[in-house]
Amino acid sequence: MFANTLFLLSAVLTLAGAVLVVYSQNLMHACIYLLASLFGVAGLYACIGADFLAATQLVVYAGGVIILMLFAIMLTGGTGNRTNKYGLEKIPAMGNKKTFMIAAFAAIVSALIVIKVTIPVFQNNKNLIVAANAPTVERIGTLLATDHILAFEISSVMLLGALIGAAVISRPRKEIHD
Amino acid sequence: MDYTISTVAPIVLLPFFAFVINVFLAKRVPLAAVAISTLAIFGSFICAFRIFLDFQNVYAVGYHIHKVFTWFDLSAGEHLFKVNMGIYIDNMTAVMLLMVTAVATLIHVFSTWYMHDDERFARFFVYMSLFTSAMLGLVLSDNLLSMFIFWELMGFCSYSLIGFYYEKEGAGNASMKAFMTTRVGDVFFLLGILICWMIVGSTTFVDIYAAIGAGKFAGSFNVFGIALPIATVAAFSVFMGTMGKSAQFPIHVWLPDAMFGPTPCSALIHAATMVAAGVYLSLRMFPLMEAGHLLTFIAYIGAITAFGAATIALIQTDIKAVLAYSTISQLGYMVIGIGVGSYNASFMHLITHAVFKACLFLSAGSVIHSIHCQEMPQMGGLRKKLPYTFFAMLLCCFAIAGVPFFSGFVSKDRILGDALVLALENPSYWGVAILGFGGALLTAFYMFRMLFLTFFGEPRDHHIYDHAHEEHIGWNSNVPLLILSVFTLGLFYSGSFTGQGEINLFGSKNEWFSTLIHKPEASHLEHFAHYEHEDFGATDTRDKVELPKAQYDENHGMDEHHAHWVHQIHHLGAILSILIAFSGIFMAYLMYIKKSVNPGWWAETFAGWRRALQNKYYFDDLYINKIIQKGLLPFNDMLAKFDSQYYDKYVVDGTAVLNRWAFNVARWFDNNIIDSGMVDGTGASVRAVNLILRTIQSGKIQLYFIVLIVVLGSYILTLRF
Amino acid sequence: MISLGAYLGISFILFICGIMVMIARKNIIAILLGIELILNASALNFAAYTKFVNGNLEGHIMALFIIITAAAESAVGLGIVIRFFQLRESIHIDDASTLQN
Amino acid sequence: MAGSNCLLSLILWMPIVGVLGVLLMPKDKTTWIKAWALINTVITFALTLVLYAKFDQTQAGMQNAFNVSIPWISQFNIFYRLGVDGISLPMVLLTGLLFMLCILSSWTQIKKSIKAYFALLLLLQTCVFGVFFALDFFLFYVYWEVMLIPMFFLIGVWGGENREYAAVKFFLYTFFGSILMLVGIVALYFATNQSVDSFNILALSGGKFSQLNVHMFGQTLSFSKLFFIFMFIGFAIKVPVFPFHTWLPHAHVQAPTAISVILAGVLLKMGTYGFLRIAFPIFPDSAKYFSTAIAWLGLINVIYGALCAMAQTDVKKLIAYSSVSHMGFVMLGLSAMTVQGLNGAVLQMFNHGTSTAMMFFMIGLLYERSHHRWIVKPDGSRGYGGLYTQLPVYSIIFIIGMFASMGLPGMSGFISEALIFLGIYQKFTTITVLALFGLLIGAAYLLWMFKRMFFGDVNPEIKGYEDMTKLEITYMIPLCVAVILFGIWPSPILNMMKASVGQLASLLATF
Repeated sequence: MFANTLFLLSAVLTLAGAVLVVYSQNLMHACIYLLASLFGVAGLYACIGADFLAATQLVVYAGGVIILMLFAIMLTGGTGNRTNKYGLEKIPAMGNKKTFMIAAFAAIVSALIVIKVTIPVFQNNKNLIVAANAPTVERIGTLLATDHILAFEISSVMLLGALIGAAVISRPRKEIHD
Repeated sequence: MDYTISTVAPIVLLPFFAFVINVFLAKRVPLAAVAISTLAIFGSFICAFRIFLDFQNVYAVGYHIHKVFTWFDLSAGEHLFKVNMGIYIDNMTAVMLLMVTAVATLIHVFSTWYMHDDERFARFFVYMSLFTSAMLGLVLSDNLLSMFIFWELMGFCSYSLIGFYYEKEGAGNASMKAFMTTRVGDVFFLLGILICWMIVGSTTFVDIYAAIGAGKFAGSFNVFGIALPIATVAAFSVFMGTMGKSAQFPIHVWLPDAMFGPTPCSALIHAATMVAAGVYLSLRMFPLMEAGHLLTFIAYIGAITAFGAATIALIQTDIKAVLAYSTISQLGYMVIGIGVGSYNASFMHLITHAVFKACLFLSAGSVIHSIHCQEMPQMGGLRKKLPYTFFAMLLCCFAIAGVPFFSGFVSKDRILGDALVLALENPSYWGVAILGFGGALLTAFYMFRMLFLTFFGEPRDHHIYDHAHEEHIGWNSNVPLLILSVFTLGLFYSGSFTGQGEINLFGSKNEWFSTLIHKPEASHLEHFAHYEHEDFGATDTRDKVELPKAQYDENHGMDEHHAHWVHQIHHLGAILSILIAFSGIFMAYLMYIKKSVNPGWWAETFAGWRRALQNKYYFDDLYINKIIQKGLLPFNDMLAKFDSQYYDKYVVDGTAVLNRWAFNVARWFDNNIIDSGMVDGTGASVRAVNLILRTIQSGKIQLYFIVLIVVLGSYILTLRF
Repeated sequence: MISLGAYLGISFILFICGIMVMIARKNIIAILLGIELILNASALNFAAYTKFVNGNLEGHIMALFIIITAAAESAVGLGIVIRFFQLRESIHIDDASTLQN
Repeated sequence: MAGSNCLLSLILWMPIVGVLGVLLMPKDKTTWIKAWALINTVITFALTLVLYAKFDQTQAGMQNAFNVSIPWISQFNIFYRLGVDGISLPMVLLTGLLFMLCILSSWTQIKKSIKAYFALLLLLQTCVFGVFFALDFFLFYVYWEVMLIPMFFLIGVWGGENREYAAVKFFLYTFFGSILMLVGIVALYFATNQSVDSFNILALSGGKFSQLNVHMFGQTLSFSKLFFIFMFIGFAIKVPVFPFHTWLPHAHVQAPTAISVILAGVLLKMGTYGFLRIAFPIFPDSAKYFSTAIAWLGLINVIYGALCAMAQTDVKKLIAYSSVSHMGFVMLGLSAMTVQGLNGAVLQMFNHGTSTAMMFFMIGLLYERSHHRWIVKPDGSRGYGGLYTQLPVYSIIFIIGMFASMGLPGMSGFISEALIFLGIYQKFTTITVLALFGLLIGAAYLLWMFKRMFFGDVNPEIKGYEDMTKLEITYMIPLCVAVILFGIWPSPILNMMKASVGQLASLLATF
């Protein structure tokens, strides 16, 4: 009962958020809807006993990525629609009818792909095993430190690289401003 | 007396025929229409009074008269399905009929004075007749379906009467709000009816009681894969009907706005009868509420309503608004009564409240009519100008505040006493008891605040005061008020003055109310199973058995020891109520007569809360601005836009466009490929490939992505797993 | 109610929404939002397969790496966006169609 | 009874006599034409009342006293078969009544090519009667198709500003459905080995095709399911059921008042009548199989139609969407397949016919005065406002129609809706709970519309509107009486249909 309710709420949150990200015409709102959707995904993780994942999802996405996004939006001039000195739109429109038509086409094609790929999953797994819920943190820790140590290290190096890279790239350089 | 078509049906049919006749008469002969309406309701009163005497003098508790006739019959072949209508009269019905007809008669009489300047004088009576017939039909109903029919008819009358002054912009909003808000409850009520109909096979109370006794309501109910116990769902659905009609939190928002209607209709519909119909329904379905284990919920809804509405009433300046919120609050007490199992007292409060609230509204109407103003800060000192109105209102304020010897004390105190008893037995009810007593304090305060502001002190607006008409005694202006105000004495409802058995004037035998009305205990429900349908016709086919007349049971069916304890607690509660009532009155006195306590100080100290009160706890804002304006309407616009501009335009008309493309392609094929394509195909193809490749290498990342998807898609889609 | 089908369905819709956002928007930041949706969809799939198909925790690990990658991607991506904005005063995706300056 | 045998043919061909009469009259004698058409429809309505009087209410199924069966194209076993039972009789009465009232309402509203208009209207009446009487599948199809022609011209010539588009859309949409139905007819013809009864609707019914398979595209499909879907789409377009509803707002908004009334009052019912007469009895097993899907579609109709109606600012479009919503209730009742549900559905067909006809008439009257239909004009100002003060009689009749349409207890809509809910509740609890909210939204959009149009101070634009004339009141009274009378006392209609509906329910219950 509780799990069902949680699942329903999270699913609705996720889907509504995702759909609103598509629907919203305001970048700032889209970002907030994305946050809602990510919260929903965390809830969905929680429903299937992925406690560590849920926590990570919340911390990394809600605490990190979305904040970053919001900063980026604000640093690039908020959501106002103005023209820059080249006569280009500073903050371009969030797509129009034409782009949405194209997007719908692409979405249909990719939907077909996903459906095609997913159908065997259902055909081959008629009676699925449902693993019991158990705390995962310890086991994930063990796995990360043993089996997946290489990937773990590489990802840490990658994060470091990303950190430095981001800082270097976005560093303001005066000489460009003419 | 015999219960046949000719003796019972006139109660409903007299006002109904008055309505039908007046629809045609109202325009042409307004005065005749008014007379017909008023006489019709008086006729109903006579019939109802006969039934009441019969029940009061002859029958036992638990005796009921139930007669049915076929409304329509769908039986065909082996399918049997029949819908019956009928009348169900027991003690509660008899009392209720008497109250409704009596109050309605007095209000009709008063309206002949109050409305006679109005250009739609007769039309008002058309609606009033329809309303009273619907209300009486509801009271006489033997089943939930006909109850629902009359219930909605009353909703319609209420809609029309709130929108009576339809030129005003607010009237339209208020009437629509009232109809829609109660409709929310009604939808649930209809669901409850459907559940009962499915489980019981009919909707008559008798069959439902029997089914509850036989335990047919066990089992569960699946919606969206969630299993809910069926009795709880049914009870909750029916109770939602009560919440809508009786303006319980959180769908109480319509009642204050309903005051847009003329004052006599506010008195009849939005104070005395229609709003009480919700409570009446819950009392009728009490066994279901009990079977659904919903009583705690009900008690808390009632307590929140009683207290919350009382707090809002504290700062209202419009005299009708104060009365409106006090109505919500008092209805909350009745609902508390249901929730704490205080069946008898809850029903008694319904009756006493109907009397004193009708009187209060009529008095307010009298004030408004004489000074043409509703704002209390502009009144003051009217005591000298309107002595009779003042007297009536004073008695009513005593009654509603719960001063001993008045009816409000008798009934409300029993409810609160029972709440206290229950709280001592079951700690989860403490909230109910505390909110109930708190609400009582506030009630005493705001009612006397209203009284003092209106009638005492110096006139604050001399222009209004000087133009006020002097009041003279008149059969249709203030005699109805005085009659009603006499019946605010507790003595008419209980042989003792206080309802506690402390001071017995006529001996305990005269506790007619407690004797007549008994809670339908679960163990008694079985006897409804051995019941046969009697035809409602020209003759009475009942077995004329003489049942022993009901006797007053001092212990209310409890054992000696427990009853003693309960009595003790009741005494405690009574003392507490009296203290609370007097302290509320005293506080009002200090603030508004003696002026030794400055109300402004309180307003400033609790400024935040005051703002919340002024906005009625933001419910209107939430429902109208947030949910409807921001949620529902944009959603509808989106759907409509989807329907006409996307679905219709692209999908449906798109097929036509496809068709056009198809023949364009065919024509193109014919012209270009067959005609000229074959000739200079080579050069053109090279140019075409060139063009395509150049377009693809545009540097636009989204295009790359689409190409990626398409290629990947065509690859994967051709794979066979 | 909590079933593999439900999870795959949700992740499917998330994915499609992501694709829609990625292609329909002309705003680079919005496109990044779409990418986040797609990454979440795949991570959700991994977690769901862990629960409903084999039960070992490889899926969780994979989802974890996806989250890490997403974080890194958004950091670098947004850095580029801000830089691009400084250069061109625009974050229109079609303004980024030349690879020279 | 010798006379009874030709009664159905008499009713059926009476309007054709009217058409011939209209065609013979000179073009400029408009009053003669109108009077002739009126007399004709009055006689037709009187004949339907005779039919009602002679109808045996206890007999289930087709009434032998009225049956007609004459060979028409004997090479293909096509007969001229007519019959009437409890399901078609209410529709026949409704048709007779509404066409009579429509002639009255067109009396002053139609200004151009009066002769052609009345001829087409009477031709339409014959086709509608034909659909309700026909017992031969081919005959049914012929009437069903021929009906499109007068309808196309009536919308396309006498309609509003965007009439050609609406007419073409209506025509093509319905035609698409008819073609699917034709495929079904041909399939049935071959499935019965081209025997004598291959077009006899009565002989086909009873679930004879439940075991049959059909091979298509290398797959083996159930004959019954495949062709049920074909028939379903054919009829669903007419109802209209959700994905096929978009012709309706256009057609209703563009059509002249009388045609909107006919369209909403009678033509929509032909779709649901098709389910009751053809799709359900011939393929009861598939009907049962798809009942959940039908119920969900009905629910979508109810909610979606109501929500769309709420967003409309054109009052005629609002009522058009409300028809979508109300026909959703009929679909819900059909999907229940219980006695209560089916009775409720047929009753709702009748009641919706009266109440929605009333609404369209009233809006037509308003349009005659104001020449626009905006509740809120496109520039944001209000289109009406304060009509209650300006037009008191009009307002009262409008209120009656509105509350009947809303399903206020005591009005006709309530009983049918309650029966439908009772029927559907036994089968689909969740759908019932959701559909109940359709009632809520239904009240909301109507009251909101009413509030914006009728309450408040008088809009200066509406000053000078005249209240209803005697003629207008005259033709609204029968409908007022019908919605109130059948709300209080539904037995006349229910007694007519209950035997036949009970028979259908029993048939469906065996699968």
